[in-house]
Amino acid sequence: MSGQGLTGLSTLSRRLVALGVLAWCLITAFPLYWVVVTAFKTPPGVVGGPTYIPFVDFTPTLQPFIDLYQGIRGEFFRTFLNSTIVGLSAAAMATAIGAMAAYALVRFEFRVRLGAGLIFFLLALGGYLLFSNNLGFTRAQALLLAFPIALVIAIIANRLPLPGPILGNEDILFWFVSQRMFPPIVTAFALYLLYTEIGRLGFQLIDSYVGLTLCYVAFSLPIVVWLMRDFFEAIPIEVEEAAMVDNVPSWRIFLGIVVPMSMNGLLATFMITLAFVWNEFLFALFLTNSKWQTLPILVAGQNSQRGDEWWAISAAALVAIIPMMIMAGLLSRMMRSGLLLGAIK
Amino acid sequence: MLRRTFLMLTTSLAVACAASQANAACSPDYSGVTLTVASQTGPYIASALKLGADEWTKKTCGKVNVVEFPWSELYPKIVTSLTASDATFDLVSFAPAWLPDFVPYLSEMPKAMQSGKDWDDVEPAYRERLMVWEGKIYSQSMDGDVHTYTYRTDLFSDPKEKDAFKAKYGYDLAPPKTWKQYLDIAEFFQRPDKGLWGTAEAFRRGGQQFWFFFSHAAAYTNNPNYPGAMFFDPETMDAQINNPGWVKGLEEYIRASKLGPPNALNFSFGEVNAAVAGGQVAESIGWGDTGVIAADPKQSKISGKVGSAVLPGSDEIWNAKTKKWDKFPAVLPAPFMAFGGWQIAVPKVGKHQEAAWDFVKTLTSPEVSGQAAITGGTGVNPYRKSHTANLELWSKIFSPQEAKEYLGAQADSINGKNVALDMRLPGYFSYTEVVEIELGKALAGQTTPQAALDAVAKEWNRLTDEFGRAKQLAAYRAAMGLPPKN
Amino acid sequence: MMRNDPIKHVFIWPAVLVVLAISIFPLIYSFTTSFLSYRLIPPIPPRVVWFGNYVTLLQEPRFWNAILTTTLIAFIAVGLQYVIGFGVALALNARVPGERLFRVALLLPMLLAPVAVALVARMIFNPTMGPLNQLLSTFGLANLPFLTNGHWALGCIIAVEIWQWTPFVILMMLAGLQTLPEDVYEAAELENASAWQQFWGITFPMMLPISAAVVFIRLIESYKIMDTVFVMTGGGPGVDTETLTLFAYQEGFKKFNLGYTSALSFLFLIAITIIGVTYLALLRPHLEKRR
Amino acid sequence: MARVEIENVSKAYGPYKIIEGLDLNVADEEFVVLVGPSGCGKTTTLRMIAGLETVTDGTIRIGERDVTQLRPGLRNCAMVFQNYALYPHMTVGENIGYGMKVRGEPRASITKAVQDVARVLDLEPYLDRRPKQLSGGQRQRVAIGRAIVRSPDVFLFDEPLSNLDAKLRIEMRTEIKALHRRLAKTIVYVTHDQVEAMTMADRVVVMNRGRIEQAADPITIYEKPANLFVAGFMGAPSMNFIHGEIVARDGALVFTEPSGTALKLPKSREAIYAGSIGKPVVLGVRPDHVLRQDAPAGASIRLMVKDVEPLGPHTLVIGTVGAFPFTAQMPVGVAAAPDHVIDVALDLERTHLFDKVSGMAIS
Repeated sequence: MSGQGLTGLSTLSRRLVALGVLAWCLITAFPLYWVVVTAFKTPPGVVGGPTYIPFVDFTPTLQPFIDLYQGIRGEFFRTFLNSTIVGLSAAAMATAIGAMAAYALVRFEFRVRLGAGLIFFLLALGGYLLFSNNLGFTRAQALLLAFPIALVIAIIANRLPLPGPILGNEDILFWFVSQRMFPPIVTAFALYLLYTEIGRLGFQLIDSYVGLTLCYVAFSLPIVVWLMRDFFEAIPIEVEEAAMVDNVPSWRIFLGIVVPMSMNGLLATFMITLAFVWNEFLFALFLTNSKWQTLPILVAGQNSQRGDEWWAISAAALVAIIPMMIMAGLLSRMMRSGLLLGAIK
Repeated sequence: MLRRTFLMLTTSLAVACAASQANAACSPDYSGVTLTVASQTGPYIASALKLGADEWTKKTCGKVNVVEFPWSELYPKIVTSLTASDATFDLVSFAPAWLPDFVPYLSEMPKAMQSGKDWDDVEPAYRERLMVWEGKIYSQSMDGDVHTYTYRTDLFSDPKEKDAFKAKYGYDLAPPKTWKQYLDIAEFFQRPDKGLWGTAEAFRRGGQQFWFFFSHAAAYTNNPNYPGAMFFDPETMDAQINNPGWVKGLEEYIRASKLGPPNALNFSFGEVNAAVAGGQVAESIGWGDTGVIAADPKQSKISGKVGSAVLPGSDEIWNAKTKKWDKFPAVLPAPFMAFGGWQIAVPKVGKHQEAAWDFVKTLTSPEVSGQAAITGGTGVNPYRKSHTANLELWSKIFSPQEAKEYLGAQADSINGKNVALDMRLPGYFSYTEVVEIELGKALAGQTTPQAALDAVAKEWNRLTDEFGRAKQLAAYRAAMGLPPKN
Repeated sequence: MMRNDPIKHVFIWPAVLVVLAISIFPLIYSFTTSFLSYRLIPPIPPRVVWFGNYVTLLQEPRFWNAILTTTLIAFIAVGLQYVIGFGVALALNARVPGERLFRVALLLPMLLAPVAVALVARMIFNPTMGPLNQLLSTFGLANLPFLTNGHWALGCIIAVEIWQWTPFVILMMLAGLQTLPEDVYEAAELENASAWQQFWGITFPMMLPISAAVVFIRLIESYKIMDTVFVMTGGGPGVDTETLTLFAYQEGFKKFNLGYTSALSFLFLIAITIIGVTYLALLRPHLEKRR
Repeated sequence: MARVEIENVSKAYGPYKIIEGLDLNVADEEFVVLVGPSGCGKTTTLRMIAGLETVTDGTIRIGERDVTQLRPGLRNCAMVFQNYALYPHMTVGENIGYGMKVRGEPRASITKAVQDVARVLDLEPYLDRRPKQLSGGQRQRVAIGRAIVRSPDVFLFDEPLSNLDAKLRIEMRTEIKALHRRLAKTIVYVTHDQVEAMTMADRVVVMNRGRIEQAADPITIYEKPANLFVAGFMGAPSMNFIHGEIVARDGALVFTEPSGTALKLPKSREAIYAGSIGKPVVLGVRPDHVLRQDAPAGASIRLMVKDVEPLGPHTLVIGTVGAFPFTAQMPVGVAAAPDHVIDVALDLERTHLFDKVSGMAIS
């Protein structure tokens, strides 16, 4: 424990502080408690006004859950499975490639010329406009043509002595993290269009595992890179140097030494990413329509056209919340052992 | 318990059907076919689709996968899927108002389905108007929607109440003929200290609010002398929504919001039903679901005491052409076909056109839909003559008196001489969004009814110009059942 | 040491490619579309209007209202989150009794789906059937118009934001507090500085960098608020609680006014950038003093 | 044969030159210690040998191979780090055997190698423990063990003992020396501790500001420091420096200091010092270069005592001579007290004289 051990405070103020924290905890816990009890109520039990304690002022029923199980309010089981599959795999992939990128940004030197970046953007934009407007390609074709061409030219251009500033690792990191700043609403729609266009080329991305997971991987990467960079920076470099001297190849240093050493950080990042994907609403809304719907869509849908049916909403919300509750337990244990410290230096 | 009832009914239905058709061959044989239907999140409509799906599966061995979206997402979802020529959905269920936006992407109903006993059984209001677009049939109604009036018979027949009412207002307490009477009754029963309030309507943005407003306004604007002029002038496509008839409707709608439970401003139709079933209000307007839910003893405190009637009307109706009030010898009800009932259609890109239409046939057959109509929670209200004619079907949930009133109100409304059609226009959401916003301001007292509706009219005219006035006018005339201009 | 091994490309390119592929198209697409008048429903062919959409938007009171609403929500919510979060973190760091138990509960809200949280909030805030109403009616304050009056509704949304995201602030601040050196406090203790003086003299200045980061992250995220408002009020009553994202959503996905929406999103991005840059510029002198 | 040859090597970070034109040859089986104050470039030099730092200019050869551009793993060096750099998630056995495992050697031979090393280093009971469960000395032995199994051409040690407590450090010193004898391998060892350098090295290389000040065997370094820096850096307590000049007086060369000290320089070295008459010089006197006798004329200084530190075998008397601090190592029980002035007789035969301008020893 560091510092202010409340030693400067009297017993009274100590108690007041404890009381304040307790109050905040109650505020935090009450809505959750409310969901739990409401999920076991009957419709008249809800409409009749608030009741609080099962068996005391209302008789609990499992009916809302039976309804869920029987699929009266949508395919809960399958949706739950979808959320689990997409969540776990997207979080795992994002953590994996994000960690690789973060490691690269911590340990290797990168130099990108701003000029090359601009060339890429302008060529991609111009190429896209040219191909789609003047040469009669579809949007997807135009993009699929313009993008690699721009990328290749930009990579070549990066080797030329272009004027203008040279961007280093910090700038690349900022570029990654700044992806989070773009309002997701338009990204979602544009992505939807991109996916449908690619779908016309014969590779279905809408409402597919690949499409949804890829999108989540991309939008989780900024968080992963940001968090993992700090974890990796906390690893003493000598350990890696020892391995280098020992003729361990770089990939093996990463997999055999760095990854096990930052396992806790990876786990925490994985869980945070999982929570993000698990709760994500907007992209799921646009990129799925039947087979790969996720839980938030179904939960939001409980707010149906004909008004709120709280017992059902609560049961649905509870199903979506429980895995996150378990994770909160795990995360808080990690937090206690100070493992998240590395994330914020 | 809505769902429990529903469950029991489905199961019994399923068992009965299974017993009779256990060994029936698949006819027509659609085994291996899986139809995907887009729908709103259940139980409403989605469960009706599932009910139909089970039947169809038994008959044809094909499978149906009902995909549910939140109500607010259904329109964008269908639009994006249709405009992307995405063959995800074999069928889409939707609101009639969206039909104009969807038509270019829908396939026409097979001619064979457009005749016969089942076809003629559909109420003309649906068969000849809502299902038609520019002379062609693109969709099939799977639900009938008209606003009706619901009240508590125990209060209305209480001699003490009757006397007190007569003393105060000078006429008998009965289901109201005019909106003024409706408000009088609401005012009379407004007793917050006793947990009783006057009326319940939907007032929440995104909570079916504007249809309730339209119901009020229909009485003053749906003029038989100048048909189809409720929303726009069918000659010029000028917005009519700020004319004196509409303003009067809005004033009364705002007044009604003050004669409801304290949180009425946050009511969507679901809360309206809950308030009625909970015995909190003396009267209410809304779709047919209200009556079915209020009759169900498992979820209602007033079962057995539910009365129904046609919506109130007016003897004065604004004439958009002469810009004057037209006087009528008697009160002329203008039952409003709010929403217009869910419809189901088949996108052109669907891979199983034939099977899809066959499913529609099964789903909307008198037997299957009749079963759905009496099942609370399917959201299906009568839209066939056979639905309202078959009193016996309804005796399962209603007392004879209730059934008579309920079915009478439904049938009379749909067949009413001056039934008011809901607006159907390309760009529907752009039009209704501004209505919702301005209604919210007017209800909150931030602006006057006239100013609010002026703002709506201005935006409507702007939108019409942006979308193309001639195009919109043609569409509007089609929607209102008027012949094309010139 | 920075190594320079060709394998670095293997490490970084997968992430770069994924982000480029998924983000460059939306960027280019919205950028080009923002100069068009382009509606999907009813289908109107695209027409180049250059800055027309931007001009219309800047003259649109609804746009400014959305900016104001979003800013109010973001600043008030983040401000209170910071104050409460810092306070709770300080208390937890001081080993308040029962602190271990609190941690799970304190962490939970930020892991829940905003959609679910907003639905729950609607139950709590129900003016007749909700528990909050019952509590308040014992004080004689029954049936408050929580979600039906513009000001109340804004307050409720802010309350939910605080409820959900204060844990994030607690988490970060707690982690920051644990890195503070103990000896500084011991020295202060010897000089007989009061707890209050210790806080303003030591804790607050030393926590300034992490505070700045936490507030920055929360501000940016708060500006994107959508799910909560969407479920709780749908932007109503009127447009009193309509945020930028919700506005974009209505324009883009209800009215399918694509050009307009793209322009809106670019203005949105510019606004966020301006706020971010101003924020950093204002804080920079304070942060640099600490180095 | 594993000589290490560093030829004209420079290292710069951008405009900052850390090392310039360094030349150093380490003979096969030689134990060379690089010593110097922090920032002198000794660690950088070691890391350049290991390949952990790139060389800006120049050549490094190990054995007969030019390894300048070779990556670390291919240089066949083994390195032991100050903070041990053990793999925390592996047991001691796995730590030692990891390099072999990566190189794909058969499991049996890994086990055998690990066992052998563990026996040599007394690590057998700990093979299944994690580094966290070991003491500092044990961890350092594991790090050394990891280096040994590598059977490298050259061992590189980067301040391996500085995280250990004093007693352990002395033990480990002996162990490493013993190890060197047994393994007979070339060792380059970096430390900032001159005692370590003196006690362990075959040859000490004193570095300062990226340059080698002197490279020689420990005794030479101590007795014949090449310049002021080496003289001052090596030896504890460090050498006393008195600034003054040489004058010829009464037929002898006398070192004079402004406050009046005058020391008669030994006859034997007059020839050497004659060239420095009249130039500013620095007289270097190690604290133990005092005589236990009464001072003869011209061989004593007046020490203004500031402090007396009895150490047991002898007593340090700390004070000033004129303006210059001076520490003298005196017999136990010397009659000295703060604020008194005592006469201290110097063993002038063993003093050093440096040119003040160049800092080089006058010899």
